[in-house]
Amino acid sequence: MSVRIQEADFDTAAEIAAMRRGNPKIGAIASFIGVVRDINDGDAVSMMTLEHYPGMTERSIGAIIDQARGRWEVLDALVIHRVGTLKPTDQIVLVVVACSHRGDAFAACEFIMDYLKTQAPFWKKEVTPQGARWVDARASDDEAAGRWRN
Amino acid sequence: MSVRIQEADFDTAAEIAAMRRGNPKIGAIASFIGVVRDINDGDAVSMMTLEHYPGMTERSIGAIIDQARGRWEVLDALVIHRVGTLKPTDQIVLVVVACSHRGDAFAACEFIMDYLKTQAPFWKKEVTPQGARWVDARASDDEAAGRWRN
Amino acid sequence: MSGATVTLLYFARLRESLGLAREEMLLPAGVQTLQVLRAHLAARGGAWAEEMAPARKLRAAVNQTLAQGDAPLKAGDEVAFFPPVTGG
Amino acid sequence: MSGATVTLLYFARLRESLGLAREEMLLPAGVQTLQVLRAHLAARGGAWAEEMAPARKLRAAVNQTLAQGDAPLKAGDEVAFFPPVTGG
Repeated sequence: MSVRIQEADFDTAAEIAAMRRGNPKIGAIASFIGVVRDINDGDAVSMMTLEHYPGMTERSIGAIIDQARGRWEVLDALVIHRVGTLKPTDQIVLVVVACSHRGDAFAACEFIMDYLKTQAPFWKKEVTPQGARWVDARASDDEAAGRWRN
Repeated sequence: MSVRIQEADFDTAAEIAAMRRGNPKIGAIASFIGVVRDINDGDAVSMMTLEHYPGMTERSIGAIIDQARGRWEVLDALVIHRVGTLKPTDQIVLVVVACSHRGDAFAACEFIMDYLKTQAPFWKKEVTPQGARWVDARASDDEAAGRWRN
Repeated sequence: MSGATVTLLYFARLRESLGLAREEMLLPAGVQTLQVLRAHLAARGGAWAEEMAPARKLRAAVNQTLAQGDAPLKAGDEVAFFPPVTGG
Repeated sequence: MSGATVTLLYFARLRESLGLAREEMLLPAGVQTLQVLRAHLAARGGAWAEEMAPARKLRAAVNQTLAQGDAPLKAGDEVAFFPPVTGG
């Protein structure tokens, strides 16, 4: 299990290869890559900066992964989240979950993303033709995370 | 949208990069990699061969992708499935789905995998210490595909 | 319709048991659906009777699309029989 | 408990509005929960009154764990206030 917060880009293939190396129990790997879009709430986005709360970020994502491990059979999990300045088409976040079976891998991967969106202390500020603005949290993200409470 | 059946291994990172290239609408990429496990139904597996029905394979996976596009907003989707001789830790299948939003990407990717497991004409024959045997279909796979009928 | 020729394909365990991957068949009079074709093949006896038995879990496709027993057959159809699939 | 010093952190829009990222504070007598601390900060007026207003959607963490208004505070705590998160 591993959580990394970094300014640098990440290499999905290398991360998946490292996770798989030497673990023949892995039968299913679900992954998710979040990418900066060139439009948000109807406005063109030329750039964004991602701020975070060092220490709490790692701790909260670690707690999210622990919750996922309590619900599904997870062999390994990795979250990489970038901070700093990003532009459209840049990668923001990578979640990789390795399991024996695909149902566990899909569920745990989506669960981690949904919780990360609502609980991990990151904030986006984006630059549009109207100037810089802090991105508002979305009700749809709270709903997505809420689905898992049952 | 693309479906490839091949003996050769695949490069997930290259496939994702090719899909993303020049499409700034993509905000979310969900992917799934299936891997040969070293154990199945309690027996050690040293090797397997994958047989398929050329023509129908491509057609049925194409139909699965079309169904996914009818249900979710899918910007692009790719399925690569290997055939021939594989050994534990080899990659078998790759599904990549690119969308604007993550909920669509996760759902479409899992839907495609669940249907592929029950509708695409592939058959596995595995070699164990007890000899070669055709793998039996699993009721759990039918149930997984059945979830989407609503 | 009589005088209709179809192509039959067998895959995986079925292909091995029957010792046959492919055959051309002139559909006998009265064999107008998948279900009746299956019964006709079972009547060949031996491995055919075993593999095509109604109790046996079998899938079939007509022209590369999964089909049910009542699917009609016509000249030129490609008909495939195979066990439940196990890919992915 | 009086004489308790805590560290306060402000992030994102809050940090910009308040013009402050971090401060050390001697908790005044009676300020024993997150909720009371928030009201105490709002009483500073200006941007503080605006950002800490009860109607404002705000999240808080005590020692790097999300916390509710009734969370107790003690000496040495790291208390953070920030807008709802928008990562991922």
